Amino acid sequence: MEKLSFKLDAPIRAGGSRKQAIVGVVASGNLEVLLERASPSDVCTIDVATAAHGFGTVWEAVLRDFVARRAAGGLRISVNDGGARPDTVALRLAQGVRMIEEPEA
Amino acid sequence: MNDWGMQRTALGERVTAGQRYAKGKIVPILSLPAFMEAVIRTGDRVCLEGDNQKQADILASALAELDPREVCDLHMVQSGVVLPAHLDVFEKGIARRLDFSYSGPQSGRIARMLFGRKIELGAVHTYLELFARYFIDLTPQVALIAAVSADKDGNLYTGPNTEDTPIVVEATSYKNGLVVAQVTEIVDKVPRVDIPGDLVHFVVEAGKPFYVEPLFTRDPAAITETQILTAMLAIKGIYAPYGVRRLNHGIGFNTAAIELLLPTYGERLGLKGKVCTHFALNPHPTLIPAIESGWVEQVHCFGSEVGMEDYVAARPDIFFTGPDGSLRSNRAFCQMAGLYACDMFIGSTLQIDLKGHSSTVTTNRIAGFGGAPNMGSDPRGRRHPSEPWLKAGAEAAPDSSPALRRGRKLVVQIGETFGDRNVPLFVEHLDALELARELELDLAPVMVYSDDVTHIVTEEGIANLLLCRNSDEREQAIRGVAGYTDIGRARDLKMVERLRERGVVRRPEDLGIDPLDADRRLLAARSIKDLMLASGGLYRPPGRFRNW
Amino acid sequence: MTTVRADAASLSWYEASARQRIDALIDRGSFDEFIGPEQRETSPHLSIFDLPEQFDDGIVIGRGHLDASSVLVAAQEGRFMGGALGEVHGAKLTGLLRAARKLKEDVLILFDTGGVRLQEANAGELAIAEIMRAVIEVRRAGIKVIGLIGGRAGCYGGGSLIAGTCSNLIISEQGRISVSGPEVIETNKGVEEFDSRDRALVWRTMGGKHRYLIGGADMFVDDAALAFREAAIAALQLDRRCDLAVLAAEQERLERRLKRFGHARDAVEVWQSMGIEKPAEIPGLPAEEFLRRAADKRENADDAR
Amino acid sequence: MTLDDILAGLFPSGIDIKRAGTEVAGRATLSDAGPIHLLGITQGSPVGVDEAIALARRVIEIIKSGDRAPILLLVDSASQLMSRRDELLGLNEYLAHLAKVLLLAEAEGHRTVGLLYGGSAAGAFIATALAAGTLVALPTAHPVVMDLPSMARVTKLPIEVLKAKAETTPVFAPGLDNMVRTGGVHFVWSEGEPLSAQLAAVLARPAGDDERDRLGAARGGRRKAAEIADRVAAIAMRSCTEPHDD
Repeated sequence: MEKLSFKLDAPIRAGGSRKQAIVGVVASGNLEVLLERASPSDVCTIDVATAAHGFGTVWEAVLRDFVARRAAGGLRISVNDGGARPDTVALRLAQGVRMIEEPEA
Repeated sequence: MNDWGMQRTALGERVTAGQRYAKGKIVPILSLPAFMEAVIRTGDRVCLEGDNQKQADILASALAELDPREVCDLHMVQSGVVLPAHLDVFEKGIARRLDFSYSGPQSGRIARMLFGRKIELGAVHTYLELFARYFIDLTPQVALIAAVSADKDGNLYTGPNTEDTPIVVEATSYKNGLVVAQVTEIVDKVPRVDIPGDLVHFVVEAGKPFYVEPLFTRDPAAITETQILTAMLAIKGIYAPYGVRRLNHGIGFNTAAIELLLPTYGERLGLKGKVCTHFALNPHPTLIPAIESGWVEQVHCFGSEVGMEDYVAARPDIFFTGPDGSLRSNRAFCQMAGLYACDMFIGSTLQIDLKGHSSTVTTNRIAGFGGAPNMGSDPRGRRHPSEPWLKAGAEAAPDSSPALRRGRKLVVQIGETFGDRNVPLFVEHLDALELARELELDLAPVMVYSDDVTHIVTEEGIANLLLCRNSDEREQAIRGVAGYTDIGRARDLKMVERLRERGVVRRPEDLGIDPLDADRRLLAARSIKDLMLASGGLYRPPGRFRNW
Repeated sequence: MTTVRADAASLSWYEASARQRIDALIDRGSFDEFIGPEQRETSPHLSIFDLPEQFDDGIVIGRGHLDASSVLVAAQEGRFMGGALGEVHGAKLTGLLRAARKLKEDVLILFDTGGVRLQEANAGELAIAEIMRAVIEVRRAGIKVIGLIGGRAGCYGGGSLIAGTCSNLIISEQGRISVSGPEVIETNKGVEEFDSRDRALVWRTMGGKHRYLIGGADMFVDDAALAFREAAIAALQLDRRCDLAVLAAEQERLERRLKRFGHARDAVEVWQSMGIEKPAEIPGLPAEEFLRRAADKRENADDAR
Repeated sequence: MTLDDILAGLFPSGIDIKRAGTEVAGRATLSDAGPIHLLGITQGSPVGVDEAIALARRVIEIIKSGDRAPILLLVDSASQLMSRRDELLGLNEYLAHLAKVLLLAEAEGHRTVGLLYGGSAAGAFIATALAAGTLVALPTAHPVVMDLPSMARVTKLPIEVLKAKAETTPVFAPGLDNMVRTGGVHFVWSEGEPLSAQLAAVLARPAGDDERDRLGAARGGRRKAAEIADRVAAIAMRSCTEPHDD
């Protein structure tokens, strides 16, 4: 497993009030994304444990775009990755942000 | 005095030789080896029927069992190199030269044998080209074909999988070639005469059906959210604005997703009747929901598809069927239809370079072309107008005189930026170039040339290459939809943004599509079982696709 | 009482994740997860094999309301390591069952498992033994343990033995119950014994319809979350014991099955000897028509499980 | 030790036992008190539907007798029978049924003691030895949940690598020591001591709750299971606002 950590400026603050959200499963070509609230609200930290070695620069590119486009400020994101492709990673991250913004039941 | 009937005489000798092992036209299967040795001569040009679907498998095995001391130096001219026996004939020294079109499952072995100089390669063709050459300079002296049944006079019923048989027989039999058919059974009266007995010299009763590969079955259960997103982009960003009604689809999961989105997403966009009404297409199981919900008016087929026979027979308003009720497919005619009568081809590929050339060749594999290059090319001989064709032509050359402007066929490559095992779709150089160098081929095996492709669709968006005015724009438009591949990450951000403003690159959000809406629940069928149920039980998928 | 409907329209049980299944099964918003993913109670053993972990170790447990009654729920995630049981995964279910016994709350187990997780095989095997014992103890305390089977991974290996201890089983056509998987039989006994690539054979031997017909499952539902929900609500209304009378009845039931069908080579023969009309058509039938043909013909396991 | 040696050592005063194929069933008298029921699966044979139902029938008869005498379950089996027929007939129900009747016997007052003296594996192990209230083993026992060649095939790791990993943890590799350390086997008997006395000692312990996860924790082979199970139970109790009275 390769572990990667990122602390990125995230200009858009995550909305909603849920404490956490989780999407996806760890399987071949898939990943799970756990999102939790953390401060400060203009930073997003992301910890990745991935089965695919040597894709650090791709992860960074995907994550930078993600924090620039989506409301990820104030989130601590933890990823367990089963070797997902970048498009799947981007999709799960976006799904995670949508879920944590959903109104609480 | 010239003898103008030497070929006819030679045919007569073959027939006489063959009759020693036959009762009338019927060759008992036990006599097949001796029969084959009697009718096939060293140096013959032989067409062994077989494409990406049906196979004259019994005759292929019999050919591979010939003694190379008796028969050798054959020149094989055949659509498909698919069965192990197809290459065994070269391995054993029975055949020497090969002209073909498609290799599929033998693509690795054929490459190794070419490297090892076990095969003298004529050329890799498209189906239509090879068929064309059957009538000019590659006319077979012997054709070994496959049918469902025959009567004692040699009339053949080829059933739903007629495919290449008529054109092979036409080219061989009318030019003094010998035609031998394997059939499942001999019957008193065939259900319909697909090939007249006059053209068939011998028939072998195989006792079992010829092999057919279910090549066009895509399990909806395997369609991913990303593929659904690409399908949404294609429907909303290409089908809708061009009003594409006459088209051909490739066999990938992206196009299967499109077929399954028509009755749901397409319906919501109000596109029913406005797009996808006429197809040159095999009977894809994933097309069932669209047919059942009234989207599709007519489909002509290259071949059939395993398990779709009863469904097709029950929908004669949609498909071409014979008086016996079953499908009539014809590869040559359908290729012609795809080339000249369709306004769009959309399919997947394995590699796209910065110019937009695409190829399904990977190192050490020669998969051949099949029909894709004919589908995926702009026919310069086309003269009839249609809305999509004219619109595409106008986009490509807005300043030219409308009355003198050629239209353009829409040739769309669709795929995810990364394929299986994280292999990028976009590359600096096609593997096909390396292969051509190693095999000393004159041409790199390119599936769709850069000047034919009009659009590239990935989950990142649509690149409309018709709107690019120079090679820089073209390259950046391609990079612009190449996502996180090395090619994509090296894009010129500013230039891509400018292209986006001009609509050359369109992102999902530019089309009002939220990637988060790409949900499997949009699929009109999510499993093979759903397809079976949608067909009212008429679709009978092969066992390996079932989960019930 | 008004029924609180879950948001389950058109959700395929087979395709859904463990969390989606719970969301669709339980009254909306009522689920309270125990040891959720934020606790990061992952398997301590997968790293030995350099394999990725999942924060919930492939099982979601907690409490929710089903049609306004409080129930304990466990859902296996069939896509993570095939839903296989390891130490943490198993212990979460064991703990839930032990709590159920004390609290007298009914339990729903959403099976989706290939059995023991081989990277922690001993721990997984023992977890299964512990879970089975806990199920029986729960049932003897008068509490129901209802199994729901219809996931991608099926219900195989030790998971199928746990299912065999449940008071009631709800299954869809996609659900499969079997101790040895098709590949395992083929690998050990040869393709002549079992061709694992013949998926029609797999389903007709192990699938939901066959299990329902022979009494290996009690309720047959469509592959839809709402159908599972309605069946689970109905199952909660039933009275199920686990005493000598019930197990003696099960003994009789299973002996009778051997007598009636022990010589059958294929499921279709079994269905034929049950008197099912046109048995070869069974796999292709939609649920409603299947249930019609099964009625009065299938083996019933009520009060004998 | 052969089965005969074991039986002689356990019951010096003799036994009444029937053998049918690979199954044994019978009765004996304990050295210090009352009768004990014997049954077992022997000769390293697989357990299919036929074997499981026969054993279960015997257990039900014992429970019906109402004598509350202990049951000694002798186990030397293979895995479950891997066959199309057995799965067609619902092998899972037969194995689960066998486990259930054993658990029922314990609950109805029969002490159940499993004696693993040979092999056992996978589903057969769960349905027999692991369904006993107490599981003891002789040093010759060799339980296997998953054999290393199969593991190597699935994990695509060489057997040598798996063996090396097995040195660091008892959690996956076959063998008695690993099963003891993970808590599956309560006691390993000594072949040097009289077996009858060792059996008497086991029977003298009161029946109780499932303690295998605690044993696994105490022996260091399964450190998390008991703690997790306890935590789940505690959370469930704490968060239970409206327990049913039922």
